[in-house]
Amino acid sequence: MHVDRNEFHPLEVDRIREDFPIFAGDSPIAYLDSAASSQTARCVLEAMDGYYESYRSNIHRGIYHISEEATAAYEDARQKIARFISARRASQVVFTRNTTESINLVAHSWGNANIGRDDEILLTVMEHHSNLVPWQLLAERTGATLRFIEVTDEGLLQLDDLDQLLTERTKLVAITHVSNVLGTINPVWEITAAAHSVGATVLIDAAQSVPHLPVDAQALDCDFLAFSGHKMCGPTGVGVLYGKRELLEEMPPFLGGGSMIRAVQRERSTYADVPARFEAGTPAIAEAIGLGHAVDYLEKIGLDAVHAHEQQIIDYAHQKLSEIDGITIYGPKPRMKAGVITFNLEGIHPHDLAGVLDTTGVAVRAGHHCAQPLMQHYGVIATARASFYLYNTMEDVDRLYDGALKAQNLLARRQG
Amino acid sequence: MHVDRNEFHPLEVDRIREDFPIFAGDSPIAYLDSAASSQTARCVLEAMDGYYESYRSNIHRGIYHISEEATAAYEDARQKIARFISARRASQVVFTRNTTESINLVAHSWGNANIGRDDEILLTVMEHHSNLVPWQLLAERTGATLRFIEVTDEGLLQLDDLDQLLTERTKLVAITHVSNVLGTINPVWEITAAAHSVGATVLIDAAQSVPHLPVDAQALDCDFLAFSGHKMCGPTGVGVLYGKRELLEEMPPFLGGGSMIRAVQRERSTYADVPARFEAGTPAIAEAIGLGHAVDYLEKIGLDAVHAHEQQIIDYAHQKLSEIDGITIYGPKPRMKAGVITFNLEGIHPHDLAGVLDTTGVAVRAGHHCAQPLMQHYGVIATARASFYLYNTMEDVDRLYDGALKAQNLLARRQG
Amino acid sequence: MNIYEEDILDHYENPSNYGTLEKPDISYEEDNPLCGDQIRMDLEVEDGVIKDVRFSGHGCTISQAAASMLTEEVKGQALDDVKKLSKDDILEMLGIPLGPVRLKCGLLALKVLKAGAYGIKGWPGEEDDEEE
Amino acid sequence: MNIYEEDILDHYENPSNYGTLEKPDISYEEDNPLCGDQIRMDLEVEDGVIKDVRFSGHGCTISQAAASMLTEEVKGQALDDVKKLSKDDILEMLGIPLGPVRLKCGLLALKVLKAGAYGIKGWPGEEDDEEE
Ligand SMILES: Cc1ncc(COP(=O)(O)O)c(C=O)c1O
Ligand SMILES: Cc1ncc(COP(=O)(O)O)c(C=O)c1O
Repeated sequence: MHVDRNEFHPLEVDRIREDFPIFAGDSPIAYLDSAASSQTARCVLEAMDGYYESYRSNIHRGIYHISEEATAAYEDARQKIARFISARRASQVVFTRNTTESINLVAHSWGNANIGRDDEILLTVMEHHSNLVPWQLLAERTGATLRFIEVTDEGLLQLDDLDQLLTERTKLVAITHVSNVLGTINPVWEITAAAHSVGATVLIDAAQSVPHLPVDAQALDCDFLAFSGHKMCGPTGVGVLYGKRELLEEMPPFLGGGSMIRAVQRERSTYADVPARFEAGTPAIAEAIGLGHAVDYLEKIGLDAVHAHEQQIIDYAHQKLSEIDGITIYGPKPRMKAGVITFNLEGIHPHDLAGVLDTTGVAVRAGHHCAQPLMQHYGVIATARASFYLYNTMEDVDRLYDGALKAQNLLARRQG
Repeated sequence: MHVDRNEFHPLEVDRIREDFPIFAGDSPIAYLDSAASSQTARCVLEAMDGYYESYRSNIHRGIYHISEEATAAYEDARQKIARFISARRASQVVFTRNTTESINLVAHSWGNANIGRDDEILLTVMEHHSNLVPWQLLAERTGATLRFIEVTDEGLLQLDDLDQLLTERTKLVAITHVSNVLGTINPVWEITAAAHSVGATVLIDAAQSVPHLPVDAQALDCDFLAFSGHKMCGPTGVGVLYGKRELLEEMPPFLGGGSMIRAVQRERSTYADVPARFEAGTPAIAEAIGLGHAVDYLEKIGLDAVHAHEQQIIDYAHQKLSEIDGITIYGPKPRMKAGVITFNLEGIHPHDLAGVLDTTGVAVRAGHHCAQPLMQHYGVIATARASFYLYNTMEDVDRLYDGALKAQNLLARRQG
Repeated sequence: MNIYEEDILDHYENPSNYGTLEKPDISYEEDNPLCGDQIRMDLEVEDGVIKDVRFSGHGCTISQAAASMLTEEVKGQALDDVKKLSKDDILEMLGIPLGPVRLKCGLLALKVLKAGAYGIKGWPGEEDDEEE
Repeated sequence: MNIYEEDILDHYENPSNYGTLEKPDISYEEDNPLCGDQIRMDLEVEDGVIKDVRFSGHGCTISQAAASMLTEEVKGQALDDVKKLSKDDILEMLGIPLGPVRLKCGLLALKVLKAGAYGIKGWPGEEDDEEE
């Protein structure tokens, strides 16, 4: 396909691909599963190897050189991430394992202290299980009630009745910024403002937004924001919880142990200031350092450019896949979403579709995408999902298209 | 120092040191802080880079090649670790971030379900904060009472009154296998047997034993066992909780989210079998794979040999450091402990001692070592600690000795 | 290593023993909630031997082909022999290696059959293969 | 880069203004629970100016030397100027770079002095340096 460079390539994708080891070699994979986990940039791996090879040590308490170096690198990563999401202070960034742990931390520490029997927690039907199950468990513990913003057939949030859903009983609104299934970019700023007007606290699941769009936590004015390193060119094993300072400072500890204390006696302890209070035990040191470098990398390229690139690809993918007979594409139009396309081919189980695509070197996800309530909404058990990132090309879309046709040839013979 | 190879070097330390990048170069660090965090073996780094460079993807649900490869490698690591600690089944190994999270998982999931107001939790005075604060928090939640096994002046557990401490109110005994401050190897088998005779559940904090001694979870008969990858030649960001099958299977979930569910509806969910039930969200995939390789590495060398090597070093360190005027060494005789030596020099703050040692390239820890109740027992606020591992040499001990003398020269002038 | 071998596709498109029995001696059904695959097995048993078998349900090629192949295999077998069938037997029938996700699809029919043979709750569970 | 410079050791061994004042206008004390370092500052203040100052306490060379140097610096200064002293001023006095752990030791005296100058609770806190 010949394309005008300026029109279709705001990113120099060829150069970017060189930063990701997996695309080296003659027949690179068409990796269309970045919404599950992205590739990791070479500079991130180098930063982690640098730690392991030359200043491997524990942090915080060490008085020798390499431990001071490790502590500085770990705290430096916190600063970078704070800047990346426009947090006011580095201490508002808590390192966790992943988005899931970040949300559970809030559900336990803030939730147990602030949610009671008569309170309501407002979610949406398009939440990932990680932003649903922790609230189910909190509701079980406290007797609170879960309520849901519905999803329209087009895959947008049904916000007409937001006013009825938000009452003075609403204590928490926990919503995803970008749906991992539909790609829908939700108007989280508006929802946050409305939630605040009834005094509710707002948590944004930013697992699919921080890697793909510019996200400014202060501008969004959300109270908590959660995301994962492994979806944003970083390593596995590290995630982030951002919180407003007043909230974090009032929150009781979640996990107890080393580093989160001020002073320990046999029967009771006093606790460290945030963020240390929420980072019990030896943290994921190499991983946090790696994530700091992932953030550097993304900042250098620019999240606006990343988003624009994904827009081009998703436009093209919609156009191309729509040509296929018997395809159902879920979710809104390209211009209203991020780089995700979820679909089904009539008469073909998504597992089989993914299996045939795999034989052609195309990696897509098939299943419920940890969003069973959304699947129930659409009346399906599973779908196939292709998701894109800064290193994907138009050719990847062509390979997806070709593989889908191959699957139809092979498997849809019963039809027709 | 000339030593008989067979007598003093059951390990081929020179060759082992080549497996750890940090010791390359002309003036390698005398790294005496492995009890805080060990160096990471090169083969572990290679295994992680291998994942990142050639099969980077999320696990469990992926139907394409590299995701299947990642899933297999992750589950393979679980098998290796199960074998390493002689667990009956791989499903008894839950991946966590570190020892601290493992213990907190038990305190929340098992603890909330099994501990009540009239119950007692028996700990020891030598516990690391990570095996103390989670129980303080549990006691706060439930009204249970903490009791303590005292420590003798020699640094051993005071077990004479164990019979009085263990009653039918004792629901949990949580003890460290090896003290991270004193090095004491506790008779956990005997304590476990006694605890079981009154029906108590037993958790062993194995953070300092699994890296250094052969540990057989079935033989110990403990109910839970917790340890960290970063202290055993592995990466940061991954730890392990081992549990008896019946216990794990009965335990309710701790963190909610993706991968730990069976089926999710809006209002409630059913949960996956163990170990998935306790691994919500995207796990530390690269790190678990790395830990599997760390276990391979340690098994190849043999934990018996590692322990014997540390015994030689610690013998020599005791002998050598005892020559220093004004030194106080805490803890039992070398033969009764693992490779840790904790001490103070009269009139010198441990921070300053560590600072001077650092100028000579010797890395030791100074502080309370996350064991304030033990510090209170000894009436000190901080100590210096040198801890040894398979890559340490007798020369490291000599450098420690020389550095300590230098600190005395420089700082103890007020004395004299 | 292509998992879409003709043999598997044939069984998928023209499954053997597809359907239900009118008066099964044993009937058991289960689904895989992750992908919605569903298998029901009906057995006619006489003197501990499987006289007739039918399967029904829906799902991906692997789960359906495995069910079809399995019914061919067990017809005429003693129920006790069915209890001994393992993961490896299924992989041999399918003739291809399966990744961890597809393995669950491939083993669903066996799981249902064994649960039926053992009388559902008496079955020690698939996980037991893991034991060392 | 040796942190055991003669200058620091001199202040450690022969600290300036060591002791307490009989009737201090301001007296404040704090410890670092991690290492047990402890500093008390006594100030005599007239018309907003520090007329006299003493420190007492114990700890490592860095915390004690920093306290000693700081008392030399602030004697005769306006209280409002003391409020403006920063981390960098301390590092300049000490003349050496400090790692994150020793930084806490080095800043303890300043923390105590500022808390005293602000009237303890009015102090915005040391962390505020971090603000962007
Ligand atoms: C005995 C003991 N328990 C628990 C821990 C906590 O380990 P981690 O920081 O890896 O959670 C440590 C490590 O310092 C330890 O030595
Ligand atoms: C919207 C959303 N929320 C939460 C998560 C959970 O992220 P993690 O598995 O890293 O905890 C994901 C990732 O799949 C996601 O897409």
